[in-house]
Amino acid sequence: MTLPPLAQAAIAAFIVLNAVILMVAYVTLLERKFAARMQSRIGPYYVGWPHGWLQPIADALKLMLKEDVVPAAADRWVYNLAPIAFLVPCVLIFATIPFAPGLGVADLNIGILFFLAVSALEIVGLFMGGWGSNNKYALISAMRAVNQIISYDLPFIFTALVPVVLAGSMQLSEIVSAQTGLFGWFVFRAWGLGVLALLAYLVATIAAENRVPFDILEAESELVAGFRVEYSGMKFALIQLGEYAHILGTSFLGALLFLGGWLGPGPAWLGPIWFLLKAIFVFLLITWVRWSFVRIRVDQILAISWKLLLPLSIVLLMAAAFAVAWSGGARV
Amino acid sequence: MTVETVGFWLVAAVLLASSLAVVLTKNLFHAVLYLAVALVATGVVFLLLESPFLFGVQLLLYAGGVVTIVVFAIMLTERLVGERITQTSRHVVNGAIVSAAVFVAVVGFLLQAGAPAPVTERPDQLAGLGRALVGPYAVTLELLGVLLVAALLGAIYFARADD
Amino acid sequence: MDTEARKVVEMGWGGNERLVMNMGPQHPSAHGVFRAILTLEGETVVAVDAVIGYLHRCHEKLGETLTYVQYPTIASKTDYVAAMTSELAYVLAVEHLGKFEVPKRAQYLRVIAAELQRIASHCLWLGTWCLDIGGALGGGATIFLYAIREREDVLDLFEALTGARLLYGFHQVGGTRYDVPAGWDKQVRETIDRIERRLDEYEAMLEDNAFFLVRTQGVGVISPELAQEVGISGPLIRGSGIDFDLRRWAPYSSYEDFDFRVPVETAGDCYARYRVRMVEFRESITIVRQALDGLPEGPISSRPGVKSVGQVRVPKGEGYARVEGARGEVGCCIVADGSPKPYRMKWRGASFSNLAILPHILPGCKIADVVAIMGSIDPVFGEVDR
Amino acid sequence: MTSSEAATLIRERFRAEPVVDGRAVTVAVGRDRWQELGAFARERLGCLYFNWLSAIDWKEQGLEVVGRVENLGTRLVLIMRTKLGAETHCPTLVGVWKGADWMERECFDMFGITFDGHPDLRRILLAQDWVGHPLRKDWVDTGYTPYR
Repeated sequence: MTLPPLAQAAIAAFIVLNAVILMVAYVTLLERKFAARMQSRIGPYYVGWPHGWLQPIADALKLMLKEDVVPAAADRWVYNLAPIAFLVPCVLIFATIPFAPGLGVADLNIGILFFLAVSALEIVGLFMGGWGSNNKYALISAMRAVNQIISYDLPFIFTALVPVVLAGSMQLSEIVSAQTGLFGWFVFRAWGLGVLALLAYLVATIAAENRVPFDILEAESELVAGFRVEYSGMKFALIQLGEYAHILGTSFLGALLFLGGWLGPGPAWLGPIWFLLKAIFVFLLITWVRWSFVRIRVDQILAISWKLLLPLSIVLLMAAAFAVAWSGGARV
Repeated sequence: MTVETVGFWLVAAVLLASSLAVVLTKNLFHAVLYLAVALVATGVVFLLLESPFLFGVQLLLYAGGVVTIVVFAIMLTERLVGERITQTSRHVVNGAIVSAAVFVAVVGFLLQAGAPAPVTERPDQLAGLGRALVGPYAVTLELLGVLLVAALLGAIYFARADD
Repeated sequence: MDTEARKVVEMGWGGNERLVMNMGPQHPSAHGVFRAILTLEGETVVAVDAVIGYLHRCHEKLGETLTYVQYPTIASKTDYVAAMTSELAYVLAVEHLGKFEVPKRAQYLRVIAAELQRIASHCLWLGTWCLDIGGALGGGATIFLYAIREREDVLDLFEALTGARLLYGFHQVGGTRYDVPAGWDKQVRETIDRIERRLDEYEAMLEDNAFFLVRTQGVGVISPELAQEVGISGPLIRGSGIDFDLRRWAPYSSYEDFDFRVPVETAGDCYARYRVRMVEFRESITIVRQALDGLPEGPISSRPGVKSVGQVRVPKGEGYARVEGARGEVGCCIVADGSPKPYRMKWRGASFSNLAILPHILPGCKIADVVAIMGSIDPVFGEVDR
Repeated sequence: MTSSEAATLIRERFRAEPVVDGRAVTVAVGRDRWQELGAFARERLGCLYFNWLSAIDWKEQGLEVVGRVENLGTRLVLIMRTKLGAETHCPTLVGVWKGADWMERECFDMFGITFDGHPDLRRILLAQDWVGHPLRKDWVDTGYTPYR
């Protein structure tokens, strides 16, 4: 019996959604363990034997039991909807990611465009939270968010387009299949352009996700917790979930665009595992940066974007286009 | 009635409601949020019309970009402390007349055009679009780009500090 | 509208495009309970009103109601991060007034305690300052945890020496209360050797980090003129190019016996203050080594067995004693009238004067710089509010 | 400049008798010459460093304001004193040293001395609505006092 396509997509979406949420929970544990190693401590240890395996579940339970505080002067509708408006795009980006050939919700022919477009929507939820809280810290944070998103969306898009140009397709599965062969990953190709593009992609990713050193939105030493300062309980959990889902999503995209996705030695069923490992590698790179750098100032962030990253990413994109054109469509 | 039809009417209802809310709500910030909903709904209409590329562009440029910039403008101009600027819809009658005229024109156009030909086979629209943009419409595209850059420069000129 | 906010409006700071933002009293980077009312124009601070006093316990009044024997243990509660030095200031003032002798061994022990305290205090400063500029959920936390590890080691030493980890009651009029326990000097040497090695790591981690440099260099510049006028002291004034260190300037407790360097930086920014403190770490370590090497034998107090609260009396007069604490000049002025209690006691808290620089250097900074500058000043609010 | 030279200069200018103790010079002037002494200390004696300022309540004899300034180059310390007598007003030194700002506010807070000309004389350590000045000798603490 074959189900109608809509039902199939719905089932796939259900599975992916739950897998993503579970993965996000355990990615937080991974990050905490990793950070603990960097800081010569052991990290979460006591909840769940061995090594605190139940910590994320305990965190989630705790957050659900917390009191849900709504500030008296808050713009109630906006305030309450903001976590959802923030979470939905962050989870939706997984819709186009294929985890193996044919294994995914929807392998759109505009896959990467969909990803970029949907992740750009995240900002709406963010400034809904910043505005709706009626809190000055949150408001300043939302202003910074708008600043930062305007500055970093363009470099993010341009660097993500480099593999598109090299592969000649916006479909994510096509991009992966263009990376087959020994040293076929885009990070090794196009005479070093790939490495540069990956680095630029990582920087833009960190900025677009508001992670240290670009986490001026959260900036807890200045703005306490930024746009989420008034959120508590489950709403806070939703925002955290969205944030980590976004990070995980961009890690998957990075692995897909530059590191060959599910390509790797071994039989085909190992593909998703390879993919997961690569995504976690990208994630750990971002985490490594997070726990070693100090935060930089808002004007310095804007300067990095407009004076360095944006020109660099445009040049990279142009160079990739010229390389493809020069070789007359052959593999670069 | 197919799923697509139901979806269309649903989206259409959301689109209409949010568009009305944009002009009718008093709170300027809420108006922007409704605008975001309307723009996303428009994107979904494109998706229902089987043009995912336009959907993506709609989301990226309008919902992601334009709304962001509008919010930015509000945050910069509105008083951050004290009372908020409220939206005043003063010319309701004039607006109604204009929108009625536009409605009549659009309906007339649609009635004249007749039913579209059923889509039988879907070529790769993306490649076609790309070729069109760098082929026959290359000059138009470039001119548009120049226009936008000029607009940007103008905006910077007007927005610069007075010193 | 409370008084401060009203003042902001009256002074015309609350214009249309300006935002008045409260930083504190409960704020992650307030280092205690400190409230800065910032008037912002976008991200830039245009005016600041510092509100202090949340931790005020009227130590000067306490000093008048407690006897010379009782007060030293309370004195440590002014600067609770560097309790050894604030105790020392009070005790020195009483000894100066009463012309009490202090045995050489006690003087050396005081130096060892003060310098270890400086190391511990600077460890806390380094950690919290990096938290401020780096974020509790970022690279700052990494340095913080490293620095706290070192501070804990030093506190272990104090625990072995006095039995307490934060407020010691180590000094008393005429000497020290405790002698070193057996094997303590070996433990001290091991600890300071370890800290000296790790300082290199921290310097490598911070000074090779471009983000750290852009956040600290050229930020919060204090000119030498302003530094003197406001009366800041300690690492702050040395970061502004003025060679003012009381251990050299007016040696007390046998500091003239030791060979050490007073670091001076001329830039006057956060980075200069950071460099001064990093060098001070090392200088403190060398002083502790010298003092341990030359620790004389003998009694630890000229007035052993002082127990009764009224047993110390000083003649009528005025005495001022000043020590170089971890944050600068900790001074204690005592006016005595011949009774077992001071007639008037004045604390010159280093942090109070240091914090007074804030309104002069904050305008024109970004919000993010405010926390970097605050952290580089290293105020302890127990000492600001007293 | 040594302390004896400074003492000579002060003696010539203010007709007051300074007390010299090592590097420290103590001089008492009248309230009306307080600002003049400050400006003199800064300009002539080079005492750029403002250390602290406080007051003492001498009960019947009234309040006395004490300030300590230093010349970091020559290591000269000048302790300036002025008796206010029955008054609680004193000219401000903020125009001479910026550091006097907070110190005088604290002094106002604790002793109720009004520093005339101070730009922003508010309470600093105590709450704005606090009644009384705790370091005055006539201030009575009405609550539990732990030590007698």
